[in-house]
Amino acid sequence: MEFEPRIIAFFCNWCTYTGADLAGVSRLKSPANIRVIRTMCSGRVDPTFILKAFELGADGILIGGCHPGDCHYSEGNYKALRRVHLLRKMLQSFGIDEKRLRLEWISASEGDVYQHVATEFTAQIRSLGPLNWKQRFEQKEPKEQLIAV
Amino acid sequence: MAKLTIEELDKLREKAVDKLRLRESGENRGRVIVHLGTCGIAAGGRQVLTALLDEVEKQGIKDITVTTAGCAGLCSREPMATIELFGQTPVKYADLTAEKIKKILAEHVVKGKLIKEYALAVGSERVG
Amino acid sequence: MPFRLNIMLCTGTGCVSNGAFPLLEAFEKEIKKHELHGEVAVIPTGCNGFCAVGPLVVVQPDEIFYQRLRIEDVPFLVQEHFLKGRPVKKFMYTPPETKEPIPVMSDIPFFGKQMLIALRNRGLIDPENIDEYIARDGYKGFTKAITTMTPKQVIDEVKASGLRGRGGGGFPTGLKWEVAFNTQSDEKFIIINCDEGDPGAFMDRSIVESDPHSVIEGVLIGAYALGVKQVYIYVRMEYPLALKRFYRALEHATEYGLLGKNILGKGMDLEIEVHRGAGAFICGEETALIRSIQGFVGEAQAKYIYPAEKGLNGKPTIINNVETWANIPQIILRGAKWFASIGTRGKNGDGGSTGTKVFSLVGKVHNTGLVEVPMGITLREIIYDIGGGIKNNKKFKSVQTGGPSGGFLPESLLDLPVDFDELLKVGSMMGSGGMVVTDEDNCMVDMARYFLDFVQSESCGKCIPCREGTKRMLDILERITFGQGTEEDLVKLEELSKLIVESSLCALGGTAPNPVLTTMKYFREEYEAHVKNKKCPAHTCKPLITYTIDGKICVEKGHGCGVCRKNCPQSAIAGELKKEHRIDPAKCDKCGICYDVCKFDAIYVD
Amino acid sequence: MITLKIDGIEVQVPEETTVLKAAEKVGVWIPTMCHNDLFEPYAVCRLCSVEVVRGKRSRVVTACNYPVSEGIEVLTDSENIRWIRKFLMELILSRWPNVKVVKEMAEKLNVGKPRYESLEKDEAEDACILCGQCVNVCREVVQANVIGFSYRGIKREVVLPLGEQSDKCIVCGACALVCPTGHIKMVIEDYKGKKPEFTLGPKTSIYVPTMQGIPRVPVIDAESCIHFKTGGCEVCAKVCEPHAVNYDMKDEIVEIDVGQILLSTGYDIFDASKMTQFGYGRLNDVYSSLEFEMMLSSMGPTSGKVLTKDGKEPRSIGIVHCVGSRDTNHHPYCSRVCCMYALKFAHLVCDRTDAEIYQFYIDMRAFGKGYEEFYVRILDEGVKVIRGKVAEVSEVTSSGEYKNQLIIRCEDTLAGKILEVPVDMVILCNAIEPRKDIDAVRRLFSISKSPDGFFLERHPKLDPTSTMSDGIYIAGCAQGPKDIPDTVAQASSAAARILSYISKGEVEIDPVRAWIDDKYCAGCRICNNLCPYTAIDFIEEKKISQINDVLCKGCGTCVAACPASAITGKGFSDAQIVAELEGLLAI
Repeated sequence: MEFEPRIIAFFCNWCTYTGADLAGVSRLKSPANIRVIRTMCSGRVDPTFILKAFELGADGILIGGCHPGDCHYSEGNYKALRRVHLLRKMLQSFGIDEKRLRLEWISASEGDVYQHVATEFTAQIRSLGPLNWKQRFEQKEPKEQLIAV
Repeated sequence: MAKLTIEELDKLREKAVDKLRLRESGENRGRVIVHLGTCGIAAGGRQVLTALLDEVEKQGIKDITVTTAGCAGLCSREPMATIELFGQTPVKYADLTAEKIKKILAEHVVKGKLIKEYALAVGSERVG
Repeated sequence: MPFRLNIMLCTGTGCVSNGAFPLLEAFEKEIKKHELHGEVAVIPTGCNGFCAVGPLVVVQPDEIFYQRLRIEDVPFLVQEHFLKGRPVKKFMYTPPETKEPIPVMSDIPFFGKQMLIALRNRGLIDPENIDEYIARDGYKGFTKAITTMTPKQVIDEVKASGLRGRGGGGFPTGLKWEVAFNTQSDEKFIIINCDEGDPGAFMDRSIVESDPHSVIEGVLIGAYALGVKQVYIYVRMEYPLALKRFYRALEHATEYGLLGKNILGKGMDLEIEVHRGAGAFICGEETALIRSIQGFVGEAQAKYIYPAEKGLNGKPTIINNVETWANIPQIILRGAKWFASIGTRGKNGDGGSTGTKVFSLVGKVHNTGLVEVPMGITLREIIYDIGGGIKNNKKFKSVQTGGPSGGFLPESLLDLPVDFDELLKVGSMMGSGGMVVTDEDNCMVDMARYFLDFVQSESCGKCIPCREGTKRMLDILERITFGQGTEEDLVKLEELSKLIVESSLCALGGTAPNPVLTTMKYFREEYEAHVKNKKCPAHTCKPLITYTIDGKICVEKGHGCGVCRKNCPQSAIAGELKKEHRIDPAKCDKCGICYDVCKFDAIYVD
Repeated sequence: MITLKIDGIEVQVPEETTVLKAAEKVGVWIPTMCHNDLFEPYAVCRLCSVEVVRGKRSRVVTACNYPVSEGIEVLTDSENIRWIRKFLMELILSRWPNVKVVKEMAEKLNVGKPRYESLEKDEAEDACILCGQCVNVCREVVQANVIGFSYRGIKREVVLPLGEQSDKCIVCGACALVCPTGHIKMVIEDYKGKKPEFTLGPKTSIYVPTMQGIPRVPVIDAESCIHFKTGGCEVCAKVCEPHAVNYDMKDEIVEIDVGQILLSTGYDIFDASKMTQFGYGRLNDVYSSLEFEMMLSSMGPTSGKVLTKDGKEPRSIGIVHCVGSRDTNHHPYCSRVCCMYALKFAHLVCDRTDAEIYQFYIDMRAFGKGYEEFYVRILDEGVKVIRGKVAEVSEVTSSGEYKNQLIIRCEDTLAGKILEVPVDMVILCNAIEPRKDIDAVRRLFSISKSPDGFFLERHPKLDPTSTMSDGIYIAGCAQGPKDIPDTVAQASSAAARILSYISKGEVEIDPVRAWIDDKYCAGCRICNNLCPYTAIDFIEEKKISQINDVLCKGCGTCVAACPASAITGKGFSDAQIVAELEGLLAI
C-alpha cells in the first residue's frame, strides 16, 4: 500500500489555526495527512516536541505562525524562527533531512495559503519517504549508531 | 563743570554777579570819565583808558564805573579825564599818561586826596 | 578786565526776522576794527519786548536805547558812542507826539508802566549762558524750596500767591497742584504747554527765547512739590529759535547737576523731554495735548475727570502754561505775599487775579510788542500809555483779548481793569494774552468771520456741534460779507452760538462763538449795515463797497491828471487829460489803489 | 454704591457707571448714535447730552461718559435738553439726509426738515457719518490700529494709512460690522494674492462644526481668530453670558484606563483622480459623492442649492456607479452603499432642479428593507438608468465637437449600443476603502486585517464584532463597507457585548497561564527578558524568577525556552502536548 506520510503541525491559535479553519469553512481541499496540534503561540513550540514527534514516527513537522508583527503576543513568532533555525542545524546531526521541518507564516485570512502549503509539504514528505527514525535506533548498537552518523 | 552742590552754586553766583555788575547802572560811588574826542584819541587817550581799566581790575575796585565821553573842548591839554565822585564836585585832570592815571586812581579815587599838580580845574562847566 | 560797555542786542524772533544776527556780526566786526573788543561786549539777548522798533540795542550801563538800527548805521554808532562815549540822538526812540528823543530806556512810556516778573531777565542776560541766569538770582528760588520748604509748604505758598493759569482758563494753579498732590499714584507727570496756537500771540515764545532757565527752575520747584520724575515740554515746531535755546538750556542745566539724577546732591531726579507740536491749534487744549504726547491724533477728550487726577497714561498730570511756570521761582523766592500784593484782589481779600500778565500787544497801535503789566491795569493804559495810541491818528474801534476764544471790546469798555473775571463778565476772556487793537478801517463782521474761519479749520472736527455748527456759522457770515445776509441770519447766528457753547466737547468749541457774540453785542450797527443796506462802514467787505470819482474835484483840482487811470491794475478807469474820469463798477475789484494815489482826494468810497 | 436721581426716579449704581448706564437701569431712554459697548465712549454725536444739577449749578454733559457722583439730579428731558437734541439732529440730518440710522433717530426726536442747509450735504444712503466706531474698534478692540481720522474741521475723514490698503489690516471685518451706515463693505477679491476658492471650511473664526454634532458646542479656529494674532478683540468672551470662553485652553493628550475598546475608525473614500478617465480634479463640475453630499447640505457652501461651478443650475446630471469598487485594479469588493445613495441623489436632484438624470450602473444592488420599493419609485420619477460601466468622461465628443458640456461615453449592455450622453454635471460614486492609517492602528491593538484591508473580525459568521484580542471590538465601515442600518446593528451588538462584561464586574481570564516551580528554577533569568509583557520578575532574596499571573497572557514562549523546564504552561503543559503527539502518531 502506498506510503502515507504522517505530518504533525503545530499551529498558532490566533493566525494559522484560524486560517486552516477558514480554509475548511471555505471548502478548500487539502490533504488529511496534516495532524494539527493547537498552541497559543508558535513560540510555545519546544524543539523537544519536534524531536519527540520524529521519535514517535512523524515523517514531517509543519509549524504555522502569524506573520512577523502580527503575533497576538507581539514577539512569539520571532522566537519560533530562531529556534527552528538552530533545530535545523541539529537535525542534520541526527540524520534527519532538514526539509522534513518547515516553518510557515499563515495569517487568519490566508485559507488558500494554508491549502497550498499543506498539499506541497505532503507531496514533499511523500517524496522523501518514511523516516522511521526510531527503528533505526533499535537495529544498531548504540556505539555503531554514533559511528554511522 | 562738575555737578554742583548748593554751596558751589551760591559761590558761582557771587562770581557771576560781579561779572554782570557793570550791566546795571546805579549803586556805585562814582565815575571816571576819560575824554576821547577825536583829538583825545589822537593824544593817546586810548592808552590812558586801557591802563585805567587794567588798574581798576587789578585793585578789584568794584564801586567805580569807567566810561568815555566826548571831547571836553581843550584839545591842547588832551588826554583828559574827569573824576566824578558822588557828593563831591567833579575834578578834571589834563595831560595824562598811563602812570599819571594810575596815581590819580590810587590817590584821588581810592583815598579821596586830590592831586593838585595834575589837576586842571575843579567843578563842572555847567554852572547854575 | 571787566567790560566797561555791554551792548544788549535783542535777538528775539521778531528782531531776528528784521536782521538782528547780521547786525550782531557788523557790531563785532566794527568793534574789533577799533580794538574795543576788550572793553565793549556785544551780548545777544532774548526779546526786549518793543518789537515795533526792532532791531534794537540797549547800551549798558547807561541804558541808552537805540532802535531800528541798520547795518550801515553801525560804524558811526560804534565810533561815536562806544569809542567816544557820545550817545547818538539820531537812533533814539522819539515818541510821535513830542518829537523829542528819549535816550534812557526806562523813561520810554512803552517800558514805563510795565512790571517784569516772568520777563525779569529779558534784555539783561544772554539766554544761552546759564551763569548769567544764575547771576540774577537764578535757581535761588529752587534751592530755597528744596532746602527750607516741604512740598506741602511749596504748594501752600503757590496757593497763597493767588496765581492763576496763564494759559487762558485762569484756573487757580495752587488748587490744581493740590488735587494732584492728594491723588495717590506711583508716577506723576508735569507738562509745560508752549503750544500757543492763538494767531498774533508770542508771549510763550519770547519767554522761552529770553529766559529758558526760568521755566526750568519753575518746573524743578513744581516737580519737587509733587514728586514728579518726568516732565514733558510741548513746543510748537514753528518756534525753532526757542527750541534751540531750550535744548541749550537743558544741556547746561544737566551739566550743572540741576537736572538728571541726584539733583544738587539732594537725591531728587528729573528728566525733561521735549515734544514738538505738529502745528495744530487744538493741541493747546490740555486733553488733546496729552493725546498728542501719547502718539495719537490730537483730539480733545471729555474733562469730567481732571488731568490732575488722571491724565497722561492715566497718571496724575499737571499741565501749566510756560508763563505760569516762569512766575513760580519768583513766588517762592520773594514770597506769596509780595506776589499777591500785585494785581487785583476779590472783595474778601482772596480770589481776583494777582501778579502780572504778559500781553502781545498787536494791531493798529504805534508800539506793538510784548508787555508785562500788573493785573488790574485798564485797557486804556495798555493801548494808549504803553501802546502809544492808534497809528496814523485813526479812530480806535475795538480791542480783542483771548485770541480766537476771546471777544472784541468796544471803546466804552476801555476803562475795564484787565483781570480774569472782569473780562469774562463782558463776554471775552483773558486767554493766553493776545491783544489785537483794531481801528475804524477794520470791519467787525469781517474780523468775526476771520476768527470763525480760523476756529473752524483748527477744530479737531470730532464732535458735531463744533465741527458742523461753526461751519454753518461761517457759511452765514460769508453770506453776510457778500451782501446776501438776511435779518433771520442774525437770529440763526445767535442760536447756533448758544448750541455750540453748551454742547461742545471741549473749550475750543465752548469759546469759538465768542468773537461773533461780542461783535454782535457791541457792534450791532455794523451787522445791521451789512444786512439791511448792504454796506460795509469800514470799507473792507469788498462786495459791499464801490469806488466812485467826484467829477468836479477831479477836473477842477486834479485837471484830470489820469494818475489813477495809469495805476489801476484792472484798467477800470476811463477818461482823458483835463477831462472827468469815471470808474467802471463792473471791472473795478475794489483794490483801493486809485483811492491811495489820488493826491486830490477826488475818489470816495461808500 | 452711589445714589442719584434721574428724572425724579432714584437709582443706586456702583461707583464707575456712567449716567447712560444708570438711566438704562431705570428704563429712561437717552438717544445715542456713536455709542458702542465694545470700547470707551467716544462722545462725538452729543445727542446723549443731559442736564446735571448739583446744588444750584446745572451743567450740560454727555451721559455716555459722565461718571455718576453722589446726590446729583439728572434731567434727561428738560426743555433746554430737548432744544439741544433737536438742533443737533437738524445739523446731522442736514448733512446726511438719506442715511437710515440718521432718519430713524430724526423720527424718534421728531425732527422734520432741517432749517440749516449744509454745503457738505451727502445724499448717499451709506454715507460715513464720522461716528468713529470703526476707528475705535480697530484701535481698542482688534488693536490692529490700521484706520484713523485725519484732516481737521469740516474736512475730517476716516482714512487708511497713506491712503492705500495696509498689510497691517488682518481683514477681520470688525469695522464693517460696527459701521452703522454700511459705509464700509467687505469686498471679497484677490486680497493678499489668495483667490477665494470654493472653501468647505468654516466661515468665521468661532463656529459650531456641525449642527448635529455632540456636544453641539462652538470651537475657536486659532489660525483665523484675531485674539491669537494681536492679543486684542475678546468680543466673544465679552458677549458670552456664562463666561464660558477660555483662550488658554490647549489640546491635551488624555490617558484613560479602560477595560475594553471598540474600534469604529470609519473609512476613507477612494480618490477618483486615480481613475483619470473620469477627469476628477481635471474637469470642472465632476464631483465626488462626498462633495455632492456637501453641496446638498444646507450648511454647505451653496447652502443646499445644486449649482455648477459657475453658479448656474445644471440641465442634466450623470451619476456613475462603482468608481473604484468591483474593480480588479483598485478594489475588488463591492462598496455596498453606493447604489442606494446614488438613487437618493437622483431623488433629491429631481426635487431641487428639473434636470435630466442618468444613472450608469452594473448591478442595481437595492438589497435592504424597503430599498427595492425606493428604486421603483425613482424609476417612476423619470430617472433614466443605463446598465453599463462608464468608459470615459470628456469635454469633446468622439466626432470632435466641443459642446461646452461633459460627454459620458459608455456601452449600454442591455441595448448593446455605445452611448455618448452630454451632461452638465457628473457625480462619481467613490468606493469605500480602509483608512490610510489602518495598519498603524491595527498594530497598536495587535489585531489583524482581512484580505480587503479592513479589520479582521474574530469569526466572519459567528462573531463579526469582536477581534482576536480579548476586549477589542470593531464596528462600522472599519470592519467592511456597510450602510447605516447595518452599522447601527453591529455597533449595538459590540456595545451590548462590552456592557455584559462591565455588568459582570470581573473578567474571566482564560486559565491558560505559565507558572514557575520554585524547586526547579535555577535563577538563570533567561525567561526574564523573554516575556513581551514583562510578567516575569526576579526575586533577589530567593534568587528565583516568578510570574505575575495578571500580566501573563499564557503564550508559552517562556515555557519552551526554560532550560530546566521549570515553567509549566497550564492548559498547554509539556505532558499534554506529548500526550497529543502520542495520540496522533499512535496509528
